[in-house]
Amino acid sequence: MKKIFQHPKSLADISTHYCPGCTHGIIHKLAAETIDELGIEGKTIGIAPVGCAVFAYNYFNCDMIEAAHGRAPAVATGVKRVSPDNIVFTYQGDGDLAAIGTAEIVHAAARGEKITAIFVNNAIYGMTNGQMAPTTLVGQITETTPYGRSIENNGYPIRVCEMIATLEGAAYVERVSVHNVRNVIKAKKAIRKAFEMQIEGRGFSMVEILSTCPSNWGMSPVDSLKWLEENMVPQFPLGVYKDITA
Amino acid sequence: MKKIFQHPKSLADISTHYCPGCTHGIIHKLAAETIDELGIEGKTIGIAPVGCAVFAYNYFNCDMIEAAHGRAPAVATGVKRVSPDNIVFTYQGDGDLAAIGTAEIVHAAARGEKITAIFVNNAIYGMTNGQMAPTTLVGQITETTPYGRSIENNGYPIRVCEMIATLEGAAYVERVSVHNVRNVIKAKKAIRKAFEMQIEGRGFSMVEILSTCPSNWGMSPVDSLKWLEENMVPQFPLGVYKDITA
Amino acid sequence: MSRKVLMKGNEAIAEAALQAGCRHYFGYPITPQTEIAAYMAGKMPEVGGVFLQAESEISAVNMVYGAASAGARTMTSSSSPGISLKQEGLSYIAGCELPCVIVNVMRGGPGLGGILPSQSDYFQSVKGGGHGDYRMIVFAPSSVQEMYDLTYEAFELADLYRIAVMILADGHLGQVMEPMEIRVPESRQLEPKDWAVTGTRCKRPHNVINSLLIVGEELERHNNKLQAKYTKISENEARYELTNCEEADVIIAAYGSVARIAKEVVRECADEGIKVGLFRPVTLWPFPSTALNQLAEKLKGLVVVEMSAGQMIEDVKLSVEGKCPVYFHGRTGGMVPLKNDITELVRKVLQQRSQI
Amino acid sequence: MSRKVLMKGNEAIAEAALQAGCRHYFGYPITPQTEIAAYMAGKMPEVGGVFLQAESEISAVNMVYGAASAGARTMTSSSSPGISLKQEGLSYIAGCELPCVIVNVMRGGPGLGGILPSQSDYFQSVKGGGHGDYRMIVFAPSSVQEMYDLTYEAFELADLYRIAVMILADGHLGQVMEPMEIRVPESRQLEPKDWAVTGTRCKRPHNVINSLLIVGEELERHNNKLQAKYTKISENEARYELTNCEEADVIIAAYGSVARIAKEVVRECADEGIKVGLFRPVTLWPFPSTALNQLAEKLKGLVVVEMSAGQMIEDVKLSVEGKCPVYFHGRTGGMVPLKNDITELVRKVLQQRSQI
Amino acid sequence: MAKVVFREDRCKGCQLCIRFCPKQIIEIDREKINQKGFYGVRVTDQSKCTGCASCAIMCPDVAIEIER
Amino acid sequence: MAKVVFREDRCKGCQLCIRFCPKQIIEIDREKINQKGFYGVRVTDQSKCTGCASCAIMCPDVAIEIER
Amino acid sequence: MTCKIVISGFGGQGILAAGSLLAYAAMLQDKYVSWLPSYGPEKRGGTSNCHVVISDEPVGSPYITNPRAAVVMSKPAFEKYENLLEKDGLLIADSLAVTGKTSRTDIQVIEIPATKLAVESGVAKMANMILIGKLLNETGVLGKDFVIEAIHKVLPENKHYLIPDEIRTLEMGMKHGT
Amino acid sequence: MTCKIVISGFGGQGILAAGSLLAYAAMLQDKYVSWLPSYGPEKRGGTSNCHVVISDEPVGSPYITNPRAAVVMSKPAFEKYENLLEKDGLLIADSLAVTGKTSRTDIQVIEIPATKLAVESGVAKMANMILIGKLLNETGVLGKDFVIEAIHKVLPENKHYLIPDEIRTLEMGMKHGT
Ligand SMILES: Cc1ncc(C[n+]2csc(CCOP(=O)(O)OP(=O)(O)O)c2C)c(N)n1
Ligand SMILES: Cc1ncc(C[n+]2csc(CCOP(=O)(O)OP(=O)(O)O)c2C)c(N)n1
Ligand code: SF4
Ligand code: SF4
Ligand code: SF4
Ligand code: SF4
Ligand code: SF4
Ligand code: SF4
Ligand SMILES: [Mg+2]
Ligand SMILES: [Mg+2]
Repeated sequence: MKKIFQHPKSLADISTHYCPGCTHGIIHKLAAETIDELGIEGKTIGIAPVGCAVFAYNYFNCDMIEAAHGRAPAVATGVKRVSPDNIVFTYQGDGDLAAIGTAEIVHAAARGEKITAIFVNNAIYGMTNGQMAPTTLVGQITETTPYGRSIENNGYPIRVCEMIATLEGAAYVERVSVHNVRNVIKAKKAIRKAFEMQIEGRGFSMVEILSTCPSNWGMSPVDSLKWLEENMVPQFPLGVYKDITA
Repeated sequence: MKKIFQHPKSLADISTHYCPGCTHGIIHKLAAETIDELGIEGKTIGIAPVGCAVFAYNYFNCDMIEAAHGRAPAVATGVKRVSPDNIVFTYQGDGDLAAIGTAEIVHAAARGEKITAIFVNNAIYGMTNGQMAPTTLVGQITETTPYGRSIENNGYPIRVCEMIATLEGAAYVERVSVHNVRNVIKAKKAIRKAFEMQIEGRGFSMVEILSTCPSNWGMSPVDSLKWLEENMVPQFPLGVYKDITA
Repeated sequence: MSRKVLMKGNEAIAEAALQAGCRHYFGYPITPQTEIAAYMAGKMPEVGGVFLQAESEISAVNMVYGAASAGARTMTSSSSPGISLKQEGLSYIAGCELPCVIVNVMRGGPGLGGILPSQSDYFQSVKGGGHGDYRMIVFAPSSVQEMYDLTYEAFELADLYRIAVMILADGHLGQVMEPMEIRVPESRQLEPKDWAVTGTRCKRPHNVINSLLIVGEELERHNNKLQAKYTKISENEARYELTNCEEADVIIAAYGSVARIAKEVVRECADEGIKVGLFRPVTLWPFPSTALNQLAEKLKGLVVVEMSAGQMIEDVKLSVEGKCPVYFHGRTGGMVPLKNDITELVRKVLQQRSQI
Repeated sequence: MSRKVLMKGNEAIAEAALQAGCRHYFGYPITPQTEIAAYMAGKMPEVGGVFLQAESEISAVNMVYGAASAGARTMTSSSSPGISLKQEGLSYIAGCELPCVIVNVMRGGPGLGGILPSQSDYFQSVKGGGHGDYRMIVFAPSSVQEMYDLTYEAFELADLYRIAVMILADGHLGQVMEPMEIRVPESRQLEPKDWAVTGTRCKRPHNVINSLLIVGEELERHNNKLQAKYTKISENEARYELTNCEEADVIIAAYGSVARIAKEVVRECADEGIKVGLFRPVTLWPFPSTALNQLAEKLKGLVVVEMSAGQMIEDVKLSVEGKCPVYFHGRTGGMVPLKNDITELVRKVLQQRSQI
Repeated sequence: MAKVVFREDRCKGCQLCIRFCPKQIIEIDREKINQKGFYGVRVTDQSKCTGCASCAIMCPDVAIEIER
Repeated sequence: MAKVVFREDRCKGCQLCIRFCPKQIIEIDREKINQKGFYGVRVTDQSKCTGCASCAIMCPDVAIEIER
Repeated sequence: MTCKIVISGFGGQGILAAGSLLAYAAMLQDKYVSWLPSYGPEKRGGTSNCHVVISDEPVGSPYITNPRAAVVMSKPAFEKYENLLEKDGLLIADSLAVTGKTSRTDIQVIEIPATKLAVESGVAKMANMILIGKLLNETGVLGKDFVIEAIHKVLPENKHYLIPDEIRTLEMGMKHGT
Repeated sequence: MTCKIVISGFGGQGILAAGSLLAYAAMLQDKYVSWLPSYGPEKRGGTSNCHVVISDEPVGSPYITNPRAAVVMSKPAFEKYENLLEKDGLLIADSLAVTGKTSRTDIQVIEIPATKLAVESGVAKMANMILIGKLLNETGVLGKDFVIEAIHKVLPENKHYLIPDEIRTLEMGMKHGT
């Protein structure tokens, strides 16, 4: 018998700190598999965010940097400019990338910085126990929107792919999800494509991945995936928003 | 004989520090005329940026705040939340709004903050003597792009209206220019409309105004207007990018 | 009114702000102070106030800058890395003399560090982490009741002097729950904020909030004015608490949650007949230098205990002017000074006067 | 190699960085240091390096964080408000022990302040404007030649100790043009940066650059290691310059461009037979405390002169431990201390030993 | 027939594998609590397993390996 | 006929009014340098002025007033 | 008198609630009291614990290095606090948590099959109350009436139907083994 | 010997260039020298000025409070430095800049119609050189040869055709009135 599914080489063979059923784990696996498949483990440098994925530096077997909250794209820029032949990716949550790190991601994209951003949108601040994120849905209850996110006070969730796609330096921008097997497979393809764009030197690439936070959503992992599909997908339509090779 | 053109009341009757022919002056005049016409001088609060318009706090006769570089939209938010009945506007350059202040403008727009941003895009950092701005054209020579802005090193100019228009909280977004009489008149209309949107409580409004910097472009004021028309307008197409009342 | 309630330190801060009339809170989540925002998010709508989660700490402090400019009682809170991001804003607030309250519930650093309690932002708070010559009043509460009382007082002093007041607490004070009283002190007679940007209503010349003074002479004049204000505050507002200091041979200097550990030491030493006192600064700026200087006269030594590598110790040394030796015990990274270690150091000091 | 050239201080810094092998500069424009970026923008493409104008000071310092993590000699520069924005980043850099050079060409504060020269960011630079217990080596050049020499040395020490080194200059030093020599000192034997993230090439375990240590014990251990390093640097790297100090009755303590004014005073006093010396710290951290302490012994007084409301004076006082009285003369807002005012204060000190 | 192997020490009992197994052959194993305090899962009828890997694809903790 | 009045002390000699006057009746006045060191402008033939205000609209320094 | 108590186990076992119940009761009884939850690295990973100091004088450090009493509901907690207890300390452990016989001779260990008893009583989630009952009984640190009053205060209205069970399990613990 | 010179006027008059020419020459002559441009509030608004200190010892402050000599090319500059000059100071002024007779008796004022002369000579932009020539002649602070060498070094290749005019105007100034 042959192993047809096993632990990716680029992922450390240790237990993660993620909550049960948190799809951060799936996304880690996809990124690691991609690195394995492209054979770039030895020249990949990952930038971990501040957020639940902060410990990503322990999980990916490639060289890693832990960046200040929101600054991963700037840190990645510094790295990439020093070693243009290396492959540099950031792994960021929605608070990290779309709130405090807005300027950094917008300008990395505008510059056409040859890096790849893996953007995990779970509509909440997971790490700090569930406050509103820029991507929190209208009406969604969080620690800082105890009566539900209100348009009047908090405005609208940001659709990051749509925004980043307006920038000329963005070569590839896609939104995917991991709420079922089919979508996980699609997500993997998108991540791979984003890395390939970087390898080909085409510019900035980003994959936004809709993800769950069972702990702070207050749902079981299974229900969380359902909630994602029913509530997040309509607000954040899946698809390719930019592909300069298309 | 009747005065058919005179100094607007909301503009202090003093000489400005702007360089000869700098269109910041025209834009000040338009904003002041709008305030006069809407009769809101007594309840308007303006936020000056850090940039050549820093002294705007001396020029507008309404209450004024000088904000830290790029933070005018956050400051405006603070003011507006305290006094929702007042009319709050920011006046910002391209360095201020589209570089260091990217996160602040994006989130003010996303929140649908009921403020008006007057965004003066002169494709350069005027105040600090002519460095590259996020809106500097490809190939344009500045102090920090002595060989011309290169896509490889600096990426592409940001089209701010296009980007902000993707945000649901933005009620009105238009790009205008002041390179001739017809456009100045149009610019005035846009500014007025933006203020009206705020008065009606519809959300965030922004007018991007293409402007000149004769001193740092190294051209006469007249040539500058021509350069603007021929080079900036194609890169930054004029028009309404968002109008929720349309 | 004086019934006791059980509250977390973070919640006590939020409740005090509400009681003091703060209706505009701007913040960005960070452990270990998220309860402040959570409390505000729940209560503000009830009292017609505004709770707004900003897109970053920088935006939050600039929203405070705006709200304070408009004359409101306003507050932001964060923890160490977030406070570092606010430094430019705090310098602007100082330059414009805007009253507001800033809360720092300190955690271990440097960098991302950890989320356990710490006191290693003393320098930043007290000396000025931002640029330029400026000061904030810095309160160092050491119980939930003080989290409440000093926050209330912070709003008062902020308005009285047109200055930013910082509540400098640590993770333990933020997280601990203790009985406390929600009380409203007598209000001070405060001047109307006629400098605020509230709209001229065409009835007065326009007000301007600004810190740019491009002519050297003018900026110096402005700085002199600020310095005069700081001198006045130094003279009037230094606060501290003394325990068993009258007869003490050694005094422990400690603030915040560490002062509570020190107080236990003092109590236990008293039981053993060892004469140890506690000097607890309640204001870190202005630092109660004069009081400490007077105490130093007759001491065998001062023992400074901090959850840092040694920061307040500089102000202690500056205060005592060499009148007695100063010793240090510090823990970092979220570790808490142990009673035994402090007692041991005190014993050593009592035995030998030479530098340890 | 040793022909003199006329250069602005800002350009000298940039040239020194290039000579020291810095090939990655990240910055954001601000007066009065824009010439550094302009120089880099012109030269970097010629030497195959990267000049990148970041979208903000925060991004710039985080690009430096990235470039230093990748093992490059890298630098950023700014002026006061911009440096305030870098405080979180500097704390991270300290936490991760990343070597890099940060330039602050100070201007008047607080807030937007002005663009004239100032020395009011001393506290921020020396005590730590960011959160947590950390230090940077802080060089205070006082001539264009020193802008060059100390910048070169900054890159060396940064690598030697894995630490951020700050060049703390002021607007005058940045703008002034003086003859100077472009020289390359003998290079130190430096260890390879085998901690850097250069890609594992599948030949070594992965490297991690990180400042998060979530377990208290580990973060304390890390802090202890940092403190040990700081102690070592304090012992080895304190630098200063003495002028006429041997016989002096009064010593002026001043740094940077102010030290040059003070030196004129010292010279003129010598002509008049007044025994005045100059103590000029070249490193502000580590502050040359031991040297100053020894000098203090036989003095009638120390006169501290700063372009601030009084910041370095604290380190002077901490150094002299009450051995002699310490006096202060400060100007702010871009105003420059005048020779006459300094001389007058010196005379007063000579006349009466009591506090002025 | 394929073989599904659960790495007990890694499993957090999230049940995503159960939800996504098209053959519905995975169930909670209430008999074992692992070191972390979670119930593990087990296959009820290995012979029904098609080796489709749905379970492994959805497992956030890479606790499933499949052989065929 | 309209009357164009230049506020000399405000004029910075940028020549935008000259460029945009459809009647081309504005010219530089080389005889006067104002306090700021700039040459002012003047109307060559007031009678030709239509009061279209183009000059005033384009003047960045609000140095032009028009009566009609 | 000062009593330093640690309650420790997994998330979901009612650790923090048990601690705050004690704190509330202490306040009602006019004691000085502090309650400090762990919010450190232990939080993720499922561990939950809190420190409760009850005293007749103002509470010094709310952080407890060496507790006088520890209530433990998980094996890691048992092992940790078995070590940290001060001399003559009291360890009250759910049987499920006990990993073996303690090697310390200077502490007292009381084992109660609290989870089992709670499950058997149809109130699986109230094992914590059984252990707290035992703690009260052994230490006498707080009066039962105050604890019962505290239960009423601490529970939100919509949970008041649980009160009888809470009291019943508390009493079960108090009586257990006596 | 230390000579503190200020050159001041409007932007576009070659103020900074004149100053750096002196600085360069001083360097060639192995003097200590500093050149400090104004970059303060004066910059906008058209004012331009620079401070040049030439000395036999290391330069103290490059910022000059009271100059020994001032070359002024605008009225505001005349009025400012007429006041600030040190005792026995020298004020060299373009006639266009002179606002009236100085009230100070302890300074020497030399007026030259430099702009006029330069325009007449067809080199309107070189009025600055005429004044510098006068300064050199009056103060002897630097050797003419060094200044001429400096002209060659300071001008970029593509401006070298201007050298003869530069030297000519410099000499005009040196000889003027003598
Ligand atoms: C400067 C700064 N601000 C705030 C924080 C606190 N903080 C840690 S993680 C986080 C947000 C995490 O949310 P997100 O980026 O969405 O990631 P998730 O945990 O949801 O994956 C915040 C605000 C911090 N560490 N540093
Ligand atoms: C935090 C900070 N960074 C940088 C500066 C310096 N600075 C002043 S104005 C300016 C940019 C001005 O450009 P822009 O916003 O385009 O306005 P303009 O002058 O072109 O109208 C900069 C970078 C500053 N004052 N503060
Ligand atoms: S808190 Fe949410 S995002 Fe974070 S690990 Fe848990 S489930 Fe995942
Ligand atoms: S520098 Fe440019 S933008 Fe600024 S006032 Fe002058 S012309 Fe206008
Ligand atoms: S491989 Fe497919 S059939 Fe087999 S257990 Fe997994 S999901 Fe079920
Ligand atoms: S998906 Fe993985 S972690 Fe979740 S229950 Fe199945 S095997 Fe366990
Ligand atoms: S009003 Fe019209 S016609 Fe008259 S001067 Fe102005 S531009 Fe010319
Ligand atoms: S447009 Fe205005 S400032 Fe310009 S030349 Fe005409 S009147 Fe003067
Ligand atoms: Mg998130
Ligand atoms: Mg601009």
